[in-house]
This record gives sequence, C-alpha cells and structure tokens, in this order.
Amino acid sequence: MPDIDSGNTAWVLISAALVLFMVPGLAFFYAGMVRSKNVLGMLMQNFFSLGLVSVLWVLLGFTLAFGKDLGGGLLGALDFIGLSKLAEVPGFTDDLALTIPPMAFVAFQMMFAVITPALITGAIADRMKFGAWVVFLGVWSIVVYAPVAHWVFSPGGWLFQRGALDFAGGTVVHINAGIAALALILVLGRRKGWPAEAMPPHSLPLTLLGTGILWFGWFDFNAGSALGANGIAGQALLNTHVAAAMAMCSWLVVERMKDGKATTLGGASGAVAGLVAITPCAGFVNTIGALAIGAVAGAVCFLAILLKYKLRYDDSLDVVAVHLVGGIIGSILLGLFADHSINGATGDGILLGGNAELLVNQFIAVGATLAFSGILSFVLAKAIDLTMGLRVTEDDEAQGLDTTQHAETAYSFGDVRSLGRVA
Amino acid sequence: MPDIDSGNTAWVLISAALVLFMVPGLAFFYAGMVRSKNVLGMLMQNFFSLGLVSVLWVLLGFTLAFGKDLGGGLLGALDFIGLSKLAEVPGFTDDLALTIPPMAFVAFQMMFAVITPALITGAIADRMKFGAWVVFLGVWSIVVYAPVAHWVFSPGGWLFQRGALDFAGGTVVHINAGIAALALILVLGRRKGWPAEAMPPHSLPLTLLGTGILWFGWFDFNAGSALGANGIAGQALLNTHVAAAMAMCSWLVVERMKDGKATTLGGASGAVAGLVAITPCAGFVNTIGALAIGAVAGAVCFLAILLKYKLRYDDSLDVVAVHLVGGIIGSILLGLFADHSINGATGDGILLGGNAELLVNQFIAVGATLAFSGILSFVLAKAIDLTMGLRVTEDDEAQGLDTTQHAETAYSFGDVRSLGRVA
Amino acid sequence: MPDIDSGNTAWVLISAALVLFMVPGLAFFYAGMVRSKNVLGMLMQNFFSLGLVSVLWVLLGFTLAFGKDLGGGLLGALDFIGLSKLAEVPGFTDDLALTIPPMAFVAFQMMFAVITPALITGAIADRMKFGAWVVFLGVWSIVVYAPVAHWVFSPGGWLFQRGALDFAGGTVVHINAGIAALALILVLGRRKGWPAEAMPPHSLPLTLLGTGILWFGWFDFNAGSALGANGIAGQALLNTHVAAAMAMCSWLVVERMKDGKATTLGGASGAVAGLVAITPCAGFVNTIGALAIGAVAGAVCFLAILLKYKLRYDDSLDVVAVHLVGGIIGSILLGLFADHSINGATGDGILLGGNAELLVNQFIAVGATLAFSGILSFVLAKAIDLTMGLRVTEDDEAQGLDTTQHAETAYSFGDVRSLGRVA
Amino acid sequence: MKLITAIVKPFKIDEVRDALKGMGVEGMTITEVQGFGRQRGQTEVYRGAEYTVNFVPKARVEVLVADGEAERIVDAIVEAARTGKIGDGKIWVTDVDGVVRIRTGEKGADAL
Amino acid sequence: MKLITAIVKPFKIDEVRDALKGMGVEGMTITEVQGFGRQRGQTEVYRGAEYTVNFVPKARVEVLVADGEAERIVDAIVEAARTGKIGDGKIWVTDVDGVVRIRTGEKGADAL
Amino acid sequence: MKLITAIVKPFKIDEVRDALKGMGVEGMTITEVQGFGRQRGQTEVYRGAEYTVNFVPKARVEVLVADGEAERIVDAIVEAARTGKIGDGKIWVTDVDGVVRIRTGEKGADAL
Ligand SMILES: Nc1ncnc2c1ncn2[C@@H]1O[C@H](COP(=O)(O)OP(=O)(O)O)[C@@H](O)[C@H]1O
Ligand SMILES: Nc1ncnc2c1ncn2[C@@H]1O[C@H](COP(=O)(O)OP(=O)(O)O)[C@@H](O)[C@H]1O
Ligand SMILES: Nc1ncnc2c1ncn2[C@@H]1O[C@H](COP(=O)(O)OP(=O)(O)O)[C@@H](O)[C@H]1O
Repeated sequence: MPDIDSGNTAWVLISAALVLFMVPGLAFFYAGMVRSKNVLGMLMQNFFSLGLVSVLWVLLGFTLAFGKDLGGGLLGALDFIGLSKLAEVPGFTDDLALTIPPMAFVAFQMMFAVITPALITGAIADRMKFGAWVVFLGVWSIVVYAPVAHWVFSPGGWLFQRGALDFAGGTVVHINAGIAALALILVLGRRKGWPAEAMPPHSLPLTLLGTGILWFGWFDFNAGSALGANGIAGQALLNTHVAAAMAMCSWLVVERMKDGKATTLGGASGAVAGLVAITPCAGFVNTIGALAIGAVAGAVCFLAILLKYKLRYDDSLDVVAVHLVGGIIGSILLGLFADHSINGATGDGILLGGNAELLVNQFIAVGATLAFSGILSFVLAKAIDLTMGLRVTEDDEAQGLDTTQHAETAYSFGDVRSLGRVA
Repeated sequence: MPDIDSGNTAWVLISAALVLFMVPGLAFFYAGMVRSKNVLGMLMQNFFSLGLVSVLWVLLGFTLAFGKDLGGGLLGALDFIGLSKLAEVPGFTDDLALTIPPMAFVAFQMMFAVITPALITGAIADRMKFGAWVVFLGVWSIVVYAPVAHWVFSPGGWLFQRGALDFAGGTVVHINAGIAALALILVLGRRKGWPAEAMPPHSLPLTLLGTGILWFGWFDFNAGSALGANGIAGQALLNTHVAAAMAMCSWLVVERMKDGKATTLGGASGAVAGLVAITPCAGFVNTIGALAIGAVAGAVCFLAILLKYKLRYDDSLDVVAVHLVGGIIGSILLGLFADHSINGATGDGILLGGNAELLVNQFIAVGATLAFSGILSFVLAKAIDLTMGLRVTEDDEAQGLDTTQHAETAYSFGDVRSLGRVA
Repeated sequence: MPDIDSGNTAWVLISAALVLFMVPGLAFFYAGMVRSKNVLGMLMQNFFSLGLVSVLWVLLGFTLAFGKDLGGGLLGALDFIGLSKLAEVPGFTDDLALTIPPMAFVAFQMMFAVITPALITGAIADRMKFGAWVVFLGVWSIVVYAPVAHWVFSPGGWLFQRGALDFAGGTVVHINAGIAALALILVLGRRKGWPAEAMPPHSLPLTLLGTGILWFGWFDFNAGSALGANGIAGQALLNTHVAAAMAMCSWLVVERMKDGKATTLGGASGAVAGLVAITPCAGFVNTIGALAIGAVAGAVCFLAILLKYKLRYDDSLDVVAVHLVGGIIGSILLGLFADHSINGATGDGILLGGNAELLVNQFIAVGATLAFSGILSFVLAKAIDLTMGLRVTEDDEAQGLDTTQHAETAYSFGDVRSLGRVA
Repeated sequence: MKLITAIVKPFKIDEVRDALKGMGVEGMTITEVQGFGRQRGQTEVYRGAEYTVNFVPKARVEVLVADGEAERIVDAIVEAARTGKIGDGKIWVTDVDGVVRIRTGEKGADAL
Repeated sequence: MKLITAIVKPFKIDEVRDALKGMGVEGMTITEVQGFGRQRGQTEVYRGAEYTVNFVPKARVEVLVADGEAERIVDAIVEAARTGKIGDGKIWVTDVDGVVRIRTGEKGADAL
Repeated sequence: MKLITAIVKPFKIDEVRDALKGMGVEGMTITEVQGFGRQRGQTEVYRGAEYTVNFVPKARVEVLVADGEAERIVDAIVEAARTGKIGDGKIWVTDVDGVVRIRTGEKGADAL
C-alpha cells in the first residue's frame, strides 16, 4: 500500500474543515429567511446535527456506510464500529484514498453525514417540535443516510458496482435530503397562514452570509471528493464555481422576466441551485459542461418553486425545488456531459459520443434513492407523529419556536426589551 | 515539464477558495457601512460579480490575460478561449506554476478578476442603477481588467518584461480598481445630502465580519500568489499579517490624535489599508519591511480620506483613500524595501543597497495603470450614462436601493413590519 | 536537515490562516452575548489583539517563547529578536517542524499569542476602559504569555523537558487565559446591576456565527499543531470534532434536566467547552477517548457556571467556567486517556495501562500555569488600576462602551436614529 | 373628532385592520410597544440562569374617527382583538380638537 | 397647553425639525411607526411570489405647545412635511391638562 | 379617567415601573422614541468626520389612571425618573373619555 502523501492529506483535511463550516453556513442561509421569532429554532436544528450525527457516525454510521459489504451491496458490516481496526481496511473508494490517513477520510465523510439531514430543516421551518426533530435526525442518519451512502460511495455498494456515478453527493446528499424533506412536510403540514400571508425573510444579509459560506465550503465539498490534490480536484473546483456563477445568472434572468426584478435572494438561490446540480458532476465534466449544467439548474430550479403554490405543499424554504430538483438535474445531465478526458473513471456521456449506459445507471440511482429515502422518511415521520407528535401547538407556532422551544430570543436591540429580572 | 506537486496544488486550490470567500467578505465590509435601506443593493453589486465575471472569465477573460502574447505585451491571444487546449500552454508566470494543474491556476486567477471590480462598489454606494452596474461590471472586466492583468501577471506582458514587480495585485487589483472608482464617481455624482448629512454605518458588526473574512482570505490572496507551498509563501503570509496589524495600530494612533477616539471602524479600515499596501510586496520584502509598509499605509490612508471633503468628491466608502492610495504606497515602497534574500526574483530595493531601476519600473507600472484604467473607466461610465443612465431617480435614492432595485427589504425584525399579503 | 515538504507547509500555512480567523470568530461569539450598547467595545478588544500582539510578537514575543533557552527552561533568549537569523535555529518543537519554512511556524504560533489574551475579554465585558485594556493586553502578552509558551511548547522549556504534554494549548492558551481572566475581574469588579438584572444576549445569531467560525478554525488550531499533514493531524482533527459534538450533547442534556430547555446558547457553549478540553489531548488520544473527554467537559463546564452566582464574581461571559475549567479537564484527563498507539511522543495514560508519571506531570503543568499567570495577571491588573484606572465611569457604563469608548453606535436600523449633522 | 388608541396583541393586528376596513375606516397608525400589566413576560434561560422578561411586546393602534362612530369602532376592535386570554389589552378614547391632512390641508372629517 | 401629533414621511423629519426650530420650538419626540391608509405598501418579491407590504413606515412627531401657538405650528408642520404625494400623513391636536419638566418640576409653559 | 404620558431616560424605566407598582398601578405601556430638546445628541466619529446625532433615545411611558390619582402618580414618576441632569424629560396629562379592557369588555376604572 502506498505511503501517506502530505499534499493529498492536507487537501482532504482542509476539505473536511470547509465542509464542517458549511453547516453553520446552511444554518444562516435558512435562518435569514425565517421570521424573527423562529431564527433560533432554525439555527438549532442545524447546529444540533453537528452534535448528534457526528457522535452516531463514530459509533455506527461510518461502518454501516463504509464497512465491508454485507452482501448485495446494500449495507456495510460492523467491522469499523466505534472506528476500531480502521488501519486494516480503510474501505475507501479507490487506491488514491490510500495515500491519506484513514481518519482524514472518516472526518471528511462524517461532514457529509452531518450536513445531509441538515438540508431538510429548510422545508420544516417554523413548526416542528425540537424534540421530534432530534429523533428524526438521529434515526434518519442511521436508517436512511448510511445505506444510501454505502450504495453509492462504497466500492462494495450496488450502485457503485453498477457504475452509477456521483462525484460528491448528488444522490446521496441532495436527492436523498430533498425527497426526505418532501415526505416529512407531507406529514407535518403547512405553516399557519401560508400561503396567503407573506412571510418575508427577517434578515437577507444573514442569508447572504450563509450563501457565501456555502459557496466557499462547496469548493472543498466537491473538489475534496477527489481525495487528493490533483488535476481532477482542480477541474472539480473550477466546475463547481463556474456552475454556481452560471446558475446565478440564469436564475436572475428568468426571475427578472417573470417578476420584473433581479433579487438578492434570487442571486443567492441561483448560486446554490448551481452548486447542487454540479455536485454529482464536478470531477467528471469539462468546463463547458459545467456552464451548461449551471444554466439549466438556475432556470429550472426557479420554475420548480412555483410548483409548491400549485400543489399546495409548504416546502417553506424550497428544499425540494433546489436540492431535490437540482440534484436530479445534475445526476441525469451527467449522463450527457460526462467527459472521459477529464476523468478516466468515467466513459463519455451521450453528448460526447458515449453510449446510454451511464445515463441509464444514473436514472436507476436517482430512482432507487427517491424510492428508498422517500418511503422510509415518510414512515419515520408518521411514526414520530403518532407517538410523540411532530408539530408544536398553534399558540407556540404563533409565538415562535425561539421562545417556546428554546426559551430564548434571537435579538434584543432596544433598551427596554432586554430589561428583566433574574428569578 | 515537472510533475504535479500535491502540496503546491493543495495550496493553490485552497487559496482559490479563500479568495472566493473574500468577495462576500468585501460585500459585508461595505454593506455594514451603508444605511439600512441600501444594504441589499451593496450586497448584490458584489455578489453578482461572482456570477457575471466568472462566466466572462471562462469565455474570454482568461485568454486575454494569460494567452500567448499578441505582440508588444499588450494583450493575450484567443488560444485559451473557453479554456480550451489549456494543457498545452499553461501561460503561467513561472516554472513553479508547472507543478500545479492548469485549472488550479485558472481558478485562482479567476477570483482576482471577480474581486477587483467588486472593490469599486464601495465608491458608488446608494445611488447607481443595478442594470447600469451590470453593464459596467461586465465590460470593465474584459476591457480594463484583462489587459492590465496581462501586462503585469503574464510572462508576456510588457510591464512583466520590463521587470516591474507586483506580487499579488497592487497595480492590477488595487490601483486599477481605485482609479476606476474615482473615474466612475466623477460621472455618477454625489449622494443626495452628502456631505452635510451624516450617513452612519447601519451595522458595524457586519463591517467587522467583512474585515475578518477579508483578512483571512488575504493570507491566501497574497501567499497563494507564490503558486506553491514554500518559503516564499510563508514569508508572504507572515508579511501580509504583520503589515495589516501594524497598519491597524498606526491608523488608530493617528485617528486618536485627530478625533480623540480609536474607533472600531478605524481599526478595521487600518487593517485593510495595510493589506492593500502589502499586496504587491508580500513575497518580496522581509518582515521589518512589512512592518514599515504597514505603518506608512495606516497613517497615510487615514489622512487620504480627508481629501474627499476638501475636493468634494463622494467616494462613499473610501475606495480611493484605501485601495488607490494604499496600492500606490505598496507599489512604490517595494522599490525601497525589496529584499533579494527573500525572493531571488527581485533585486534589492534602494534601502537595501539596490539601484533605482526597480523603483523606476514601479513608477512606470503605477502610471500606466492609472492612465489606462482611469481613462477607459471614465469613458465607459460616460457612455453608460448617456445611453441607459447610471443613476437612480431622486425618489428611488430617497427610498433606497433595496426596495427600488431589488424589491426586497434587508431586515424585518418587528412583528408588524413583516405583515403582508401575497398577491 | 530535511527538505521543505510542500504538503506539510501547505497544511501549516492554511492552519495559520484558520487560527487567524478564530479571532473574529471569538469576537462575534462574545459580542453577540453582550447588550447592544457594548457590542463594539467587545469587538474592538478582540480585534485590537490582532494589531498590537502581532507586532509585539515579531519584535519580542517569538524570541522570548522560542529562542534558545536562557537556562532553567524559563525563558527564550533574544536571538530571534525582530525575527532575525531565523534560518539558523528554528527552535521548533521537533524534527518534523524542520520540513516547513520557519516563517510558517512563526506565523502559526503568532496566532496563538494573539487569541490567548483575546479569550480574557469575555470576562471583563461592558466595563473596562479601552486604554486600560490596551496596556493589559500588551504587557500580558510579553510578561505572561511568552514565558508560559516557552515552558510548554519550546523544546528547551522546563515543562516540555519534564514530559508534560500539551498538544495545542490546554495550559498555554486556555488555563493561562482563564486564570488571568479571573484575576482581572477580581480587581475590576462586577457590572452594575449584576446579578439581579438580566443582561440577555443582544444577538444570538452573532454568537452562533462566532461558534461556527471557532469550530472551523479549531480544526486547524489543533490539527495544525501536528506541524504536518499526516496521521496524527488526521486523528487530531477527528478528535477535535468528536469532542465538540459530544460536549454539545452532554451540555444540552444537563441543561435540559436543570432548566427544562435545550438552548441554542447552550449548544454553542457546550461545543466550545469540548473544543477547549480536547485542545491539549487532540493528537494524543484515540476517538473513544475524545468522546469521553467531550462528554465530561460539556457537563462539568455547564455546572461550573453556577459557581459564579454562588461566589458572586462577575465572569460575564463565563471564561472561567469554559476555558479555565475546560482547560484543566483536558490537561488532567490526558493523563488517563493518552494513547501511545496514536502518537509515539506519549506513553499510555492510566486507563490504557500506563503509569501515573504523565498524570503527575500534567498536574504540575496545570499548577505552574495557574500560579504564574494568576499572580502576575492580578499584579498587572492592580498596577493599572492604581495608575490609569481599569474601569469606566458609572455614567459611561450606563451609556455603554460603544459610544463612550469608541464614539460609535453598533446598529442604526431606523430611518430616524441615523439622522445627524456633520460637525 | 375622536382618537381611539388600542393596545393589542401583535398577531391580532391583521384582524383589527380587516375589521376596521370592513367598517370603512380608511387608515390607522401602528406602533410596536412594550406592555406591562397582569400578563407576565415570558421566562427565558441564559446559561443556567432563568429570568423573566418584564415587558410583553404589544402593538399600539391609533385611529382617528368622527365623533359619532367612536363607540361602534371601539366595539369592533374589542371584537377583533379579543382572545379571551390575559394580556388582550386596553382601548381608550380621547377628544381631538382638529385634524389636518398634510397633502391637501383639508381639515376635520375630510382629512380622514 | 396643546399636544400636536403629526404622522409624516420619515425622510421629512429633518425638515419638520428645522421648521419647528425656526419657530422657537425647543423640543419634540419622534416615534417610528407603521402607517396604513390610502397609500399602498410597496410590492416585494420573494422567490417567485409577489406580495404587498400592508404598512408603510412613517414617523410620528409629538410637540407640546402653548394654546395660542398650536395653529401656526400645525401650519408650519404641514408646510415642511408636504410632498403633495399620497401618504403625506395627518396632524391632530389634543388638549393637555398640564405638563411637568421632570428635571426641575416646573409646570405648564415653563416646562417646555 | 386620565392618560399620563411621560418621556424619560431609558435606563430609568425600571425605577419608574417599580415606583408605579409601589402605588398599585397595575399596568403601563412603553414606547422607544427619539427625543429632541435642549439635551444635545452625542457626537460620533466616522472615518475622520465628526457628527452629532440629532436625536436622543428616550422611553415614552403611558399610564391610564383614575382622575383622582393623576397628580400623585405624576409626582411619583417625576421622583423616579429624575437624575437632575438635562434631558430628564417631560410628563403630560390628558383627559380620557373612556377605557375598555378588551378581554372582558369592562369599562372605566374596572378596565385598569
Ligand atoms: N394602566 C395602564 N395604562 C396603560 N397601559 C396599560 C395599563 N394597563 C395595561 N396596559 C396595557 O395593556 C396591556 C395588557 O394589560 P394586562 O393587564 O396584561 O392584560 P389585560 O388587558 O387582559 O388585563 C399591557 O401589556 C399594557 O400594554
Ligand atoms: N384614520 C386614521 N387614524 C390614524 N392614522 C391615520 C388615519 N388615516 C391615515 N393615518 C396615517 O396617515 C398616513 C397617511 O395616510 P394616507 O391615507 O396614506 O395618505 P394621506 O394622508 O395623503 O391621505 C397613514 O400611513 C397613517 O399612518
Ligand atoms: N415641546 C416638546 N414636545 C414634546 N416632547 C418634548 C418637548 N420638549 C422636550 N420634549 C422631550 O423631552 C426630552 C427632554 O427634553 P430636554 O429639553 O432635552 O431636557 P429637559 O426635559 O431636561 O428640559 C426630549 O428629548 C424630548 O423627547
């Protein structure tokens, strides 16, 4: 087995750090969009994923995802439970990974496990019990996330074996979280007053801060998935940026045509849509491919938002339109734009003269993720709803999650508001 | 040609990420200083540069800047258009660059192209039409930025050939943006009410957040320009920090003497002034040189602000005083403080016993940038003003850019404010 | 001497950048917790450490900490004064360090020197004169920080020689700052109105932003202390994250039991407590050890907060409970959890069958730091109090630090508030 | 001319506004205020310390009406703002000497 | 003693203040309020959904004046606050039983 | 029924509230306002430019009381809010036609 390469190791370690940073980034991206009485509720739902899911990942998640395959490529065995005996079988996705210390790979993958369920919080804004979220979060990360990660990211996974490609998590992260979000809100129901009552963002600067952090972290979320500092990582990083930039432009163009203005939230949302769509493709397509994928994602994700008003489901901060739709766009377009000259691990996509095999595999991967995650997430939501209950009371919803779930207030600017007596 | 070095590659890739992060940083630095009705206008002018300029850089900008010289060192040829055939001729600035993948270099340089025009937004705060900014931004990045980048950064550029030095963009980035900002506001005019009416920052914490992000990113903006993880990068990083620290101190000392208080905005502004001034020098001077350059920059940039009150030009957030003046300070002082023992690519500056040749070249580089960028930026501004118009209406200016340009409000803290009905 | 390794260099350089970023992170973590009239006062106390301490470190601090030992392992000689002749004797902590450029090590260590005194500001919130803080900050960084850093981090230091271990600053950074904070507030006294009057955080989102930045930076604060990109760095990074995650969980569990709610501030505080406790252990313990240390830190630090209400000292933002107590927990538990198989530089801790020698050394290191820093900090505080005075006037305290110390207001959201006339 | 001032729960503002609109009242002015009364402020937790907020956020509604209409409009506000729980607030009526519409200078009832 | 209350456009505050100063009025109190009236709130866009804000930001000015002066001061405010566009606001005058200056305890006109 | 309106320094609110509580006044309503008067706004510095803030933050206290009690309550507020320094503020009293408690519909003194 090759020696540890300090450059690759530095790259994967700093990538783990940047992906960690995406979790607060996501929290602010979402928290800025909710009303001022629900800011902390949103922040806490995200931050707590850093706590709970990380611990579960060490104890159980990693081995279920990357342990020796139990057979059929469905789940990993318990050989790495508690991260023991890791030296033996890193269970990495390819030899390259053997040039970095196992723990670097564990840490990098852990951050994916943390941020994926956090993506769901955008859909359930302002109305879910914190306790219920904690249960959903913990169970989902083991029962839904770990298996899907095994299918796609582990060399033993059945989708990996089939040759379905997902560079950094189009299926595992975005489609997985997006369909779970849809399932959860179908059980949870709509916010009181939606859609008649406007619920404008309480702080767009906070949302743009989150956007900046996400964009920054996404460079390493994608390029770090090369598991080394090399040409593929360079191409992946460039593609990631270019797709985000192009998607921002196309979202704003369509928005301006429909609503007459180019909004800052539109610019931010477009960039995120592009980042989502390029995620499965980052290290497999060329720069022009990345531009094309970004252009499609920006326009289509914007239009996908209008669906919720038609179908009357309250996907509060548009997790479905951005992550589910964006993830599908990227996973499917990879079948068209994959470029063998960029990455030997893939054949050419249809547009580059390749055959349809990859495209078919991509459809299978998307379908399998939709079905598995959608059904299990729905069942899990139902189970929690019937036992402890998913939703806060009407009064608590009216008063807001911050005071009712966490006994705190996000902001106290005035001189008077903050007056109080210690009990 | 040498192999790819994973350490150098990791360094340049993460540097590209940190420079990307500077764009939101800059956006917050500026947005905190404007009034609460213009926050989104400022944020959007900056964020949109990430969208538009990145796309243009892929299509045209990179090849104009780093393509084979067309002759005379004035502009690059179109051989890299759409980033094609990059493997062939990286067009990097030296052999070292050959140890990193071309796309890493492209991405790193792209971020410079994105942030440079964004620096201009500080001067035009609160009064420019978004549409007019989009046009200025796009045209400027191709017509002004790309050529100057070619002159200075490309091995084929005439200033590069002459031996003028610019480690990370004193001329290309700061002087270039600073003089363009001055030209643009001469056409745009002053904010209504300025200078009689006080226009205090709406959120200094936001400005300090921006400062923190900028400082963080600047480490790699400068040290990343070594294009490798080596001794020069180490010295450049240390110099960058030391100059910022020293400039913060000297700004605050002078401010305290003049106005009786050391302000937080002063501390932040001083640090940025130091970061600007050290940019061209970072990898060419020793630590004591960096301290000296920082000390000068902090004091002089502070005093330079007073100019606008004398000469009555509304450089709203002091782009001229900080970036133009700071950039000139650094570019010129390099002629005094350059240290051959730090970097073999330079001779010694005058204070280290070198001759005046470098100093002369620095003056030529500064002069050429001032003239070229100043004139073209002015013409471009005039052209836009005469055709589509640069400035919002008086009513729109009074109401603020956020609602009039983007149909959004930055903050909705109260319970009542946010009430609204969906159309 | 070995060649420079580009991977190790990239890792240490980016680590220096991330630790730098922790300073604004800390500033926001604290600033969010104070009332809106003291926000800038808090931010400035932290940001100014970046200015003053950095300059002092170049001139004097580094050589006192890492210069050739003057004898007895108490202090470094002046051979590196002004960072001269560094090539000669890097004075690094082990051979590995010889694979990175001296200036990278200097820069990385400089950030530790900057952030350590900044930790103190949380205890003195809302009532200390800015001028008095500047004096305390400068003197303390030379007279207290540099010697302790020499004792523990320099190969010539007496605690280093004894075999006391501190991977990234449990004693040097956290215990050192924590006891200094306690000493300083004993002289400074309580805030007017404390504890009867509630002084709720003015912006918890700002505090959570700080938490996110701190968590992100801490990865490299700890893993960067490996001074290379290798297996130890990987384990250190993973341990850092896992301890923070576990501590967040345990803090919230205890908080919920005591107060009935899991608060966002509790989640953030727990994470920071875990990060503090794992700091001395990061590269010396295994993953399960990290989980255990985190679990203890989260619960104990929460309970430690209650002390201040009993003993009536106003440790305003709980520097003592989090940094002093957390630092002691980590430094001592290292004696139990140290794992030779993780890092050859340590023997096994008691729980892994090792002897008590390490534990004894840890107690000595903790005791020495407490005594030295506690006494000198108290004397320094007294001296400043008797000469220039530590504390603002009652009126200034009532009006707030922002306007009285810095002639600024943090936020101006309203249309009316911001109206003013330039003098 | 009468000035009706009502202190109500903030989330009732929309209903109050609709009620007034229904009665042909063309305008009103709202202020976000802090109320102190029988209703206790909520209890919050800050790092192990519980404290009660002294004041409760309320909305203050001002409506100018013609003398005759005051009573039924007060009743309408009571109707719209009532939850039956403590803290619903107060309404008071004061006499107004005169009103002017700034835009036109119209006086009295025409100014409304 | 009279209390003049004016609802004006926020950016007119400075002009109103200057006008009052010009007439020797020593003080006033301003409140930021939300207005509802003929002037429609602006239309904003949120991810493909347009909505109208119900309320328009206004500034509420209170000035205590001696009985005799009320009229000319009202006129002065009308003058200073008028833009001629819808939404300029209202001014009303109410009677005040008495005024005290807290600092000195002075009563009536001396308290102003 | 009388309405007492007091403009006081914000950090005096707690003392005012305690004083009123001491006199059995069950409730009050506070508004954060900007005051303009003899007390000058503070001077701030913005990158080399000094400027004076026109307005000073104040708190506006409204208390409804029975006719008879107005005087002693005004005195109590004066007592509690006074610092003796310029800017302590004003108190004024106006007559109220009637009061209603929204929750119960009670009128007059019972509504307090
Ligand atoms: N005497 C008073 N003067 C002015 N405002 C009052 C008075 N009493 C109550 N209020 C206002 O009415 C609000 C509700 O009063 P409260 O006593 O809490 O409930 P309720 O109105 O149901 O009796 C308070 O928050 C305060 O704003
Ligand atoms: N009946 C009313 N009672 C109290 N305030 C009112 C009333 N009518 C209008 N206002 C206030 O006056 C402002 C301007 O009124 P509006 O009808 O929009 O324009 P105009 O004053 O030009 O007719 C409103 O925003 C509101 O604050
Ligand atoms: N004529 C007035 N009408 C309304 N409010 C006033 C008037 N004069 C003063 N005030 C309010 O009283 C506050 C204090 O007044 P000021 O003249 O500064 O001090 P003092 O009350 O001690 O004379 C002002 O900030 C303002 O809010």
